[in-house]
Amino acid sequence: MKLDLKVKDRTAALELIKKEGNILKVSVDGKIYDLDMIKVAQGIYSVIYNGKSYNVEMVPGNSTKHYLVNTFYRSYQIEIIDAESKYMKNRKSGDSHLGENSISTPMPGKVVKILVKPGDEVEAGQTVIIVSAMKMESEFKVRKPGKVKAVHVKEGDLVEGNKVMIEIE
Amino acid sequence: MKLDLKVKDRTAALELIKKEGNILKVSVDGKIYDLDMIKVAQGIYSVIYNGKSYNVEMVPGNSTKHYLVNTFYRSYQIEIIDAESKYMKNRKSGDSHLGENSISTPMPGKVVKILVKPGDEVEAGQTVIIVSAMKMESEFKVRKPGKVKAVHVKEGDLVEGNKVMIEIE
Amino acid sequence: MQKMIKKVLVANRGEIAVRIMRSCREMGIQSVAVFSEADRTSMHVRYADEAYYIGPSPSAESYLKMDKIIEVAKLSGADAIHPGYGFLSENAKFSARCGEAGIIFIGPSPFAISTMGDKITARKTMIAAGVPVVPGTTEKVTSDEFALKTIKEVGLPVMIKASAGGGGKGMRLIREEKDILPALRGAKSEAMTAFGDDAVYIEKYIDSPHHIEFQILADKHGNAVHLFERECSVQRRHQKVVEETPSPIMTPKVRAEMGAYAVAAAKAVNYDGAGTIEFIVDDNLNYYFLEMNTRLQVEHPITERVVGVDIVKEQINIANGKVLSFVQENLKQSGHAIECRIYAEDTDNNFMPNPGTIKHIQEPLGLGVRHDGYVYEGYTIPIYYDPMISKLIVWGQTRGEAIARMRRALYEYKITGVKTSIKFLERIMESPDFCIGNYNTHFIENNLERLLADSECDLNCEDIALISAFIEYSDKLDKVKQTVSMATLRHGADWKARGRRSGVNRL
Amino acid sequence: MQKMIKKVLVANRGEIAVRIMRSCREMGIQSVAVFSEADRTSMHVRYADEAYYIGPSPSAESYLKMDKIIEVAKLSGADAIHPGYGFLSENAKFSARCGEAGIIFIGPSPFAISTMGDKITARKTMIAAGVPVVPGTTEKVTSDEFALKTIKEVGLPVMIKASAGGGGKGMRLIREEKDILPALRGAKSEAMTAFGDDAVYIEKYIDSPHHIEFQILADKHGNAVHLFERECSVQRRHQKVVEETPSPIMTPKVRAEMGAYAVAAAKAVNYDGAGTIEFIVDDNLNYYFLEMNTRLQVEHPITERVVGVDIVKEQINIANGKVLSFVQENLKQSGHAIECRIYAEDTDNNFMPNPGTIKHIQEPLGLGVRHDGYVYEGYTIPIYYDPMISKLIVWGQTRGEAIARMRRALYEYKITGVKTSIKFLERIMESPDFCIGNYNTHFIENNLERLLADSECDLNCEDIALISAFIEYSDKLDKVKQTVSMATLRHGADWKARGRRSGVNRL
Repeated sequence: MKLDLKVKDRTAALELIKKEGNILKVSVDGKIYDLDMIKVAQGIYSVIYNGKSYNVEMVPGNSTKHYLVNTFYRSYQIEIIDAESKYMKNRKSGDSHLGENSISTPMPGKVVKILVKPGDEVEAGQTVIIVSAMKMESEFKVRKPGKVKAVHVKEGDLVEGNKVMIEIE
Repeated sequence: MKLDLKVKDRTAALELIKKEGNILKVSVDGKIYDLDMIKVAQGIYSVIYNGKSYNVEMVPGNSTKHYLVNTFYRSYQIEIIDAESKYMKNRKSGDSHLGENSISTPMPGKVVKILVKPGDEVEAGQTVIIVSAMKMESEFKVRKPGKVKAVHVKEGDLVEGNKVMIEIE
Repeated sequence: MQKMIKKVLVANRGEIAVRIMRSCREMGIQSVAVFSEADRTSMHVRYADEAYYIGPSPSAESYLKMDKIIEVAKLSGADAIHPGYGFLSENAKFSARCGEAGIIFIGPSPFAISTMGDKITARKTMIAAGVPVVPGTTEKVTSDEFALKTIKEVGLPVMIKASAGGGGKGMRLIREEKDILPALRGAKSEAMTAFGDDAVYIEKYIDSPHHIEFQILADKHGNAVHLFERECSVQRRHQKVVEETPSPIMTPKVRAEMGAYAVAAAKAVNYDGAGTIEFIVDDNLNYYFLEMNTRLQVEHPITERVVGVDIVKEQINIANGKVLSFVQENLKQSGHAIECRIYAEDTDNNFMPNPGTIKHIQEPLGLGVRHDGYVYEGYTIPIYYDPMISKLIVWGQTRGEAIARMRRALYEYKITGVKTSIKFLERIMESPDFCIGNYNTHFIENNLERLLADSECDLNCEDIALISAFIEYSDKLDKVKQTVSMATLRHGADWKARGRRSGVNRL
Repeated sequence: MQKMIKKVLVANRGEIAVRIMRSCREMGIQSVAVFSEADRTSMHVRYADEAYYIGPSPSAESYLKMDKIIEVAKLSGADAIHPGYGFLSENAKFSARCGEAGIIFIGPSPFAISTMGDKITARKTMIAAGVPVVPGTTEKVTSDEFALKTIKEVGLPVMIKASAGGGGKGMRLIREEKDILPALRGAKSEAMTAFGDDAVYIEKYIDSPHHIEFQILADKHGNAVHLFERECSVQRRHQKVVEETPSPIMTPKVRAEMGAYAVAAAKAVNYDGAGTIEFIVDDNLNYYFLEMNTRLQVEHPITERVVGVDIVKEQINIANGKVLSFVQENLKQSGHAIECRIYAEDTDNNFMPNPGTIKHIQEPLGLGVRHDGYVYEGYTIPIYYDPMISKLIVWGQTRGEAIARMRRALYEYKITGVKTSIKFLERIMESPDFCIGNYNTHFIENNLERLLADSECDLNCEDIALISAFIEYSDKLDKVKQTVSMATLRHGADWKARGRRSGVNRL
């Protein structure tokens, strides 16, 4: 088993060399790890490496290939890179700029006010939508100047986390 | 949906009359219950009946038709009686006497000593096997006089819970 | 003699509802929960002896509906209502409505609530009682001339505040003379919009203050005591994050003085029940009455731990008309307690609330740790209410031991499924300013960079995270492949069977 | 000056290993876990900074392997070993072996362990120190004549006990003269079999005694204090089930006397570290030294709560050569604490151990509750070790409040997957004898019927249980049917596709 995994700007090549029960030999970018690794509960691993005991929690991300991985001290956003995702990446790279300037909500909430409509020219720092969650209203601002391409929500809507609400090109 | 359920010596006829989301109307032996019932986690229900709040925990039993059900104050062994189980019951009723006098372990453990062999005559109260678990040795005794039909374990075996170890006829 | 309370309706939700029901249970009192649409699966509903639906999710349509709540109290036969904190807890009208309905309101009289609720009236009452208040006006500002004159007397900088205020609305800080009149007009118009009342007053602005509050208990027979102070200066946007008692800056002399003023403040409004007198304190331990919270506070558990009193039980005893079972001389502070509030929030993303479903939770346990929460595995935190998940309270013989224990408890506390403030709190517990006890309300903003920094971890950490994701994903793939190959197998068998069958058919 | 301990190997498992590591973490000390085959997933392995495999599941091949444990201590660079309770904790040879290997044994000297471990030697030492012991011999019984003569002096009933004894082995109660010689012979032969030593001695039998023990702490500089008593009379088969402090039968005068004797007992063996002096006490508060446990006790948390001292931290400080930071006059009992031991056992089936997999756990939280456990959802309790799951410790201002709080905590504590003693403990907390504090070591057998009785619940309870099972089963059936019908659907589509394809093929 061989796979590339991405964490921050690093793409690491992982290979499972041996597995006997919970005793594993894995190579990470050529460095060999001999580990005792066991799943103790759904999404929770106990790992012993060189005598050190690590608890690792894994939360599935937006797709089956994304994980949020917590070790005791840090959290990592990890993505599995396989042939399919490489293909998708190449296809997408053209419009990544658009994605960056679009407005999506990091948490579920309720749309309180929408301040723009498709076709509007917007400036960097301009507030385009206000979303409320948990007694707090958050103003979402545009990062770079652009033009509103589409508004996918309306006032009063309940929105889930990580949804694109307003597309800006 | 209609089913018979058995708890202790009682066999109750249950019927689901209506279900809208978590609001249910159920008849139990003709008595109508209007309930607000919701599964809050795997095997855990919150039930509101006549304003009273109940927490019910459900643990699957040895078969898909057996449940151990805990309310706050009591535990119930409940069995679903459908056509199949009725058939099995009828078939089995002939040898229920044998089942009663056989020796099974209520918990996982390790067989320390077996004191009988197939063909031995045993008296009521006679110890036939010793099993150890968690620093404690338990002696298993015969309830009624009989003859050892089969011994399914050997000394040193690890046994699971609820396994018949020695059959006595 | 008054009939004793036998059943309490808790007009609240989440952790505080559960915490109140715990004390009820220990007293042999039945508890009644009320819940909104979003809260059917909340722990308070599961914990209560009885539970009733009161309306849609927004609190204005459920937890703030006085009629509905009083109706449920009558229906369920509750003799008393405990409002918790927030929602209807400081609503004089609700206190009065309960009384009219013959239901005991576990809290102070409408008079005490409304006197303390209006800031100008509260200031006047405190001055009359001899309690030091922040220098400024005791009248509402009626004209520009009055404002200019007062500010000249008090000296810049000053704050203009709404009398009906709260939550930072209708509030303006003035540092320069030229800003006085625009700020005054801005504050008044904001106060009118927010509270329907444009009354504002002027207070001297205390820079870098400490927030120190005193817990008081008063019975219906004129007895009142204080349960010492709580230091609440670790705040973010006027929201307390960490509290501790004793305050690291307090001296026995100032404590005794402030405590006596706190009791005097309570007596000045014939207070009964539990309440909190908030002071602002400068670096030279000059202290000024700020406001009174006429309810149970979020941070009451640290006082419970250090003084050894169950404040909710005392509230119920007082509501039952009992005489306080202790006098001031019986009360002592023993050891040190700290509370951390755990929020569902994304500390790296401007502390945005982060509601969601709890996938896994491991709660800290053991010596000196108290945990007051309400979430459980599989529970979805709703978007309608406060993002607080739980309160972690630790005790130690010394402040140093309490900090070490809090670090240990935060280290043990694991929640997946929502982002939380746990790591941010760990960094507060490690920051030198907090550890030496030298901090004021600017602590978080002064230390923000340090508090948001990533924790250190060696390269192995990252590699082990990668390996874990790799193995988790590979195992999942293996399972999928097995399923697929089994399906193919069956498919193959199927195909043959059909082949045979179609062969048969063709015959 | 001695180098301070920086890394501790905990030569134990389960809750006590985790509890010790918690204090290490608060002190900034690294912890090293050791584990047997059955314990790879145990919380102590996950909690530790480091973890090492030491052998197969039976403790004789892992947790009792001195060589292996000392080897791991050296390998990992641990400066000290904490033995917990049980396993190697009262093994003089292990204490000596650690010393020889240059590793600090967190516990007393080999001399103190062996002196207190041999009952006849301990009795002699205590008599020499002026501590009251149960009337009887201080020599081993060498002849029938000596036995008869001694029993005549002491008076029937008496107990014959093995000097090397423990766990009820080599022990005989004699009520009538005719039983003396057979009992003597039986005890000696059993002692020889169990301990390889047939030395036995004779003690007066105290009927219906109370078990009361004193916690002591002694440093390496000759300072020793006691941390007051624990009442441990709620026992089943010589196994403690519930402990509390203060003892409901204690008086200040007797407490002071017994405490002084406990300190004298520790000093008589130059004791250092934490230890417990067990006394048996009759209804008239006559007390007799029974034995000393030269280790941390299971029930130490109730003392920690009422006295406010972290006993594990004190053990480490003492091992570090520090002087005790308090004297007797600094120590006070504040409030009341109770501990319940939660076992995985089937109380309705002769208390048979009930290991298994934890399906769901809801731990009791809130004011005054401490919970020391080690299991988690998905964890399988192994069959090789003690069936204790956790210890629930509560504190209250008064004994009454502590009992009410324990009832509340037990009510909240839910575990599914294994049978537990939780309901049995609830009934202990409700029994009149316990509530008034009038009980001795016969409490459980005297109250067994009441303690095993079913709790009351109205008919609705049973019907709601039935409805829940009905709905759970129906939903499961529905899901199966859906899957089946979807499979059929897909099957149908498949069939058409294949039909078309085969048609193409035929062209």
